[in-house]
Amino acid sequence: MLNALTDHLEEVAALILFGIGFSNLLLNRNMIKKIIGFSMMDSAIYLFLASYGYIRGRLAPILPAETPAPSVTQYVNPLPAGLVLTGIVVSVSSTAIMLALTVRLYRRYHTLNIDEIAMRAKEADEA
Amino acid sequence: MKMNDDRIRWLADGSESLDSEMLREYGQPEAEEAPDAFEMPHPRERRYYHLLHTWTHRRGERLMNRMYSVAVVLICVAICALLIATTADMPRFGDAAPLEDDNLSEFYVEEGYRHTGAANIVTGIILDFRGFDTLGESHVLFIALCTVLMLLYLPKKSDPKTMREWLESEADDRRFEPHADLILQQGAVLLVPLVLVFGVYILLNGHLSPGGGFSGGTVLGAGLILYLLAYGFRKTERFFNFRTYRRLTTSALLFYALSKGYIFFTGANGISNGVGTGRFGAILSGGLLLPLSVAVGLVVACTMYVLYTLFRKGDL
Amino acid sequence: MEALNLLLLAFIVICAVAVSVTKDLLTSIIIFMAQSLAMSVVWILLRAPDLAITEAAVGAGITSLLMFITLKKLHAIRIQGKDSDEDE
Amino acid sequence: MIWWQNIPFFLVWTPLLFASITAVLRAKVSRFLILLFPAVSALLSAILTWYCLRNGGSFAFSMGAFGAPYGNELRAGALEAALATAFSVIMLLSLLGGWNRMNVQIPRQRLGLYCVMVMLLLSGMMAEVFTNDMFTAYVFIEIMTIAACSLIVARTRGRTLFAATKYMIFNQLGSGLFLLGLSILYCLTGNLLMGDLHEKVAALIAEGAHLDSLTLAVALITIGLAVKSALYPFHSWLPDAYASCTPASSAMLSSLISKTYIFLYIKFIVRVIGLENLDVIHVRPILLACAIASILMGSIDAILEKKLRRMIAYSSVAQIGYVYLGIAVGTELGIAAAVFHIIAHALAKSLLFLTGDRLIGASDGDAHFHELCGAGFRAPVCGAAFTVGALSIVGVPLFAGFASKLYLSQACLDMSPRWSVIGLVVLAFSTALNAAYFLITIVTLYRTPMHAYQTRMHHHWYSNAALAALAVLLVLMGLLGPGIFSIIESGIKYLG
Repeated sequence: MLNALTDHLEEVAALILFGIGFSNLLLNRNMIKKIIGFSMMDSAIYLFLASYGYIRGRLAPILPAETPAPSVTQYVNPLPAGLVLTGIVVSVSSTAIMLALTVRLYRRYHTLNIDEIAMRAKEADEA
Repeated sequence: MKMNDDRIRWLADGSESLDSEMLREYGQPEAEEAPDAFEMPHPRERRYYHLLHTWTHRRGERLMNRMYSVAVVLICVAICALLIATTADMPRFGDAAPLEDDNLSEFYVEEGYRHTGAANIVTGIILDFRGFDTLGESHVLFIALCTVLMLLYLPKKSDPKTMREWLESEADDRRFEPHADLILQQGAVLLVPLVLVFGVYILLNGHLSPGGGFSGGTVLGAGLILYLLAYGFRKTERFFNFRTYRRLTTSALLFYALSKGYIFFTGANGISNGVGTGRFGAILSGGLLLPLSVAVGLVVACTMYVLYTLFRKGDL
Repeated sequence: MEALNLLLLAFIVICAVAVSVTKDLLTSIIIFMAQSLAMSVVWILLRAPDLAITEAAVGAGITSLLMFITLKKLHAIRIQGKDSDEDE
Repeated sequence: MIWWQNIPFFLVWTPLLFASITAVLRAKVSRFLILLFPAVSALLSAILTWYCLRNGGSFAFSMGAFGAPYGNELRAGALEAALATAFSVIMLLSLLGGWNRMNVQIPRQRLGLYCVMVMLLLSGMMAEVFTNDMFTAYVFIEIMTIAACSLIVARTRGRTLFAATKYMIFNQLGSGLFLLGLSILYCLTGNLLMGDLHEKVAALIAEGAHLDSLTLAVALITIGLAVKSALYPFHSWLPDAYASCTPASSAMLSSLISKTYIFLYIKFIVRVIGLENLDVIHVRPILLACAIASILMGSIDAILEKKLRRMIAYSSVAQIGYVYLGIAVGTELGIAAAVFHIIAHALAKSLLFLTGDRLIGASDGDAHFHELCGAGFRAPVCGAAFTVGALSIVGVPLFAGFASKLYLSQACLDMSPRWSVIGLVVLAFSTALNAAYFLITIVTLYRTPMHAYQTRMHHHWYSNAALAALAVLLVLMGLLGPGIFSIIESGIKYLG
C-alpha cells in the first residue's frame, strides 16, 4: 500500500479524486453538485489515463522541424493524450446536457434537490 | 444590485431553506392528516401509531439518510482502497517499462510523421490514425448541442406562452447583466483580439505545435463569448445568427465526414488517395490535417458559443 | 519539479474535498474552476501541452461559465416565481 | 477488397454523414429520411449476412491506409451482420408503429431534432455492432447515451424530464466506469484493438501477472455496461425512462439501445477476454447471481406494478436477466442462446410497447389495469398483436420466446450440475411468473368493459402493418428457430 503511494503518485491522486467525485455524485442531493461530481470523476479518469503515457525525462511528443529522425526513447507516449483529448470534449458535452436538464427541471419543479424533484414528479403523475 | 444580496445561497442544497420556501409557495402541506384516515380502535393505539408515524417521519428518515451517507462513504472508501491497492500491481508511474514491447507508440513516434506529415504527433493521431474516434467525437458535440437546443430553445415567433417565456428570459438578462460595463468593454477591446488571434494561431498551427481543432475551437468560442459579454447581443446578432450557425456547423461537419469517409474508403480498398503530406514542418503540410482542424475548430467554436447563448436566453 | 507535482496534486484533491463540503454553490463552482486550472498545469508537467490548452479553455473556461450561467438562470426563474413548464 | 466488404463502413458512415444534413432539412423531409435509412441499412446488412454466410469467416475493414493496431478498424462476420439486420428492421418497424403518436406527442419544432437523434442512434448502433476497437466503442456509447436521453425528453408531457435526468445520471456513471476499466486495461496491455487486447490478456493470464488489475478492469467494464443495460441492482432508471416517453422511443430504447450494449459486452467477453479465460477473471458467478436476481426481481416488480407500460418496462429487467444468464454460462452455446434471446426479446418488447401505448389510448389514456378491460375489442389489431408479443415473452410454443427459452435451458446444462439445476429452476419459476402477469393482462384486455369509452384513435394502415409485421416475425422466428440458431452459432465461431 505504501509503496503504491510513492510509486504511483498520479494514479493514486486520480483514484482518490475519482472516489471523491463518486461519493459527491451519490451523497449530494443537489443537481449542480452532482454534475460537478461527474466532471470530477471524468477528469480523474483522464488523469489516470494520461499519467500512464508519461515517462520520466522525456519530451512532449512534438517533433522539431529540422531533425525529423525521432526515436521512441526521446518522447513520451502520445496515444493517451489523444484519447484524453477526445474524452475531455465528450465530457464537456454531457455536462452541458445535464445543466440544460437542470434548468428545465428547476423551471418545472422549483427545486434542485433530486429527492424533491422525484416526489413532485410522482405527485404530478398522480394528479 | 439588490437582487444579488441573498445571492445564490438559497440554492445551497440545504432542504431546510427550501422547505420554508415551499411552504410559503404551496401553503401548509396536507400530508399531516393522512394517518388519521385509518380507523384506529383505541386512543392508546392511535397514540402509538402517531408516535411511530412521527418517528419514521422525523427521526427515522434522518436516521435512514445518515445511514445512507455513511454507507456511501464506506463504499466509496472501499472502492478507492481497492483501486489504489490494485495500482500497486501496475507498471510504475513514469517508467519506460510498459513501453518496451509497445510497438504502438514506437510506430506513432518513429514512423507516424512520415504518414501524416505532422510535427505534433498527438494531432496526427487524433485526426489521422484514430480519425474515426474523432469523427464520432465531433458528432458527440453536435448531438449534445441538438439536445440542449431541444431543451432550451425558445423561438421568437411562436405561440403566446413561449413568447412570454422568451420575453421573460430576455428580461432576466437585462436585469442581471451589467450592461455596457465600461471596465469590461475597455478590457474586451484589448483582450478579444488577443484571444481570437491566439485561438486562430493554435487552430492553424495544430499540426506543428500544441493545439489543433479542439483547443483552438474552444479558445475561439471563449473569445466570442467574451465579446458577447462586453457588448451584448445586439452587436453579435449582426454577424452571427441562427442561420449562420446552422450553415457553418453543417458544412464543416459535412466536409469533415466526407473527407474522412474518402480517406477511410480509399485506405481500406488500397486506392491511393492523392493527398500529399507536403514539406515537413511547413504550415501547409500534413495533407488534410489543416483543413480538418479548421473544420473541427469551426464546429467546436460555434458549439461553445451557441451553448452559451442558449443557456443565456434560449436563442442566438 | 517533483515537489511542484506533489503540491498540485494535493491542491487538486483538497479542492475536490472542498467542493463536496461547501454549501454554497457559487463557491463550489469557483473551487471547481481553480481545480481545473491546477489540472491544466499538471498536464504540462505530464508533457501533454495539447491537453493543457484544452483543459484550460474547456474546464476552467466553458464548463465553469456554463455552470455560472445556469446558476444565474435558476436565480432568475426563482425571482419570477412560478412558471409552469407543462406543454404538449 | 471485395465490394460487399465495404458494406459495414457504409452502414456506419452514411447515417453519420446524413445526421448533420437532417438538421438543416425541413421536418417533413427528415421524417422521410429516418424511415429510409433503417430500410436501406436493413437491406444492405441482409446482403452482407448472405455473403458472410456463403464465404464463412469474418473480415476486417481498416479505417484508413494504416494497418490494424495503428488506426481504427471495423470487423464483420455473419453474427454481426445478422444482428445489424435485425436491429435495422426493428428500428424501422418501431418508428412506423409509433408514427402517429410520435407526430402527435412531439412538438413540431422538436421533430427535426428528433430525426437527427434517430439518425445518430442508427449510426451509433452500427458502430457498436461492427467496431473492433474499445475506444471507438466508448465514443459511440456516448453518442448513443445522449441520443437516448433526447429521445426520452423529446416528449414534453409527464415525467420525461425527470426520467431523462435519471437516465443521464446512471448512464454517465456507466460510461465513466467503462472508461476507467478501459484505461486500466490499456495501462496493462498498451493496446485498444480487441484482437490485440486478447493476445496480451491471454499472455498476462498465462504468466499469472497483474491478475488483480485485470480482474478489476473487467469488473469495471462489466458494471459499466450492466448499468447501461439495466441489469438488476442497477435498473432503477429503467421504468421511468421506458414508461414516460413516446412509444417509438420506448420501443427503440428497450429493444435496440440496451441490446446494443449487451452485444458490445458479448464481444468484449468473447473477443477480448476469451471464453476459455472467463474463470480466471471470476466474472461468471457474479454475472450469474445478478442475472438470476434480475430475472426474479424484475418479474416480481412487474407483478406488483399497476400500470401497463411500467409493467412492460419491469418485464424488460427480467428479460435482460435471461440474456445475461446465457452470457454467464460462458460457453458458445450459452452466448448463442443469449444472442437469440436478444433478437427474440427485441421483437417482442418493441411490439409490446407500441401496442401497449395504443391500448392505453383506446382506454381514454388511463394506464391502470382496471381501465383496460375490453381494450382488446376497442382496438382489435393492437389486442391481437399484444397477445402475440405477450405469449412470446411468456414462452408459449410456436413463438420466438419458446425457442429462446429452450436454447437457454439447453445452455444451462453446460454448467456444473448444481448451477444448472439452479438455472433450470429459475427459468421454470420465472416462466410461471411471466405467465402470471402477462396472461392476466391478456384476460383483462378481453373482459367486458366497466363503462363506455369515446376515444377513437386514428392510425394509418402502415402503422398497423408494422405491428402485424412484428407479430409475424415473432411467429416466424419461433418456427424457424433452429435455422436462425444455426446462423448465430456459425457466426459465434468467428466472433472471437
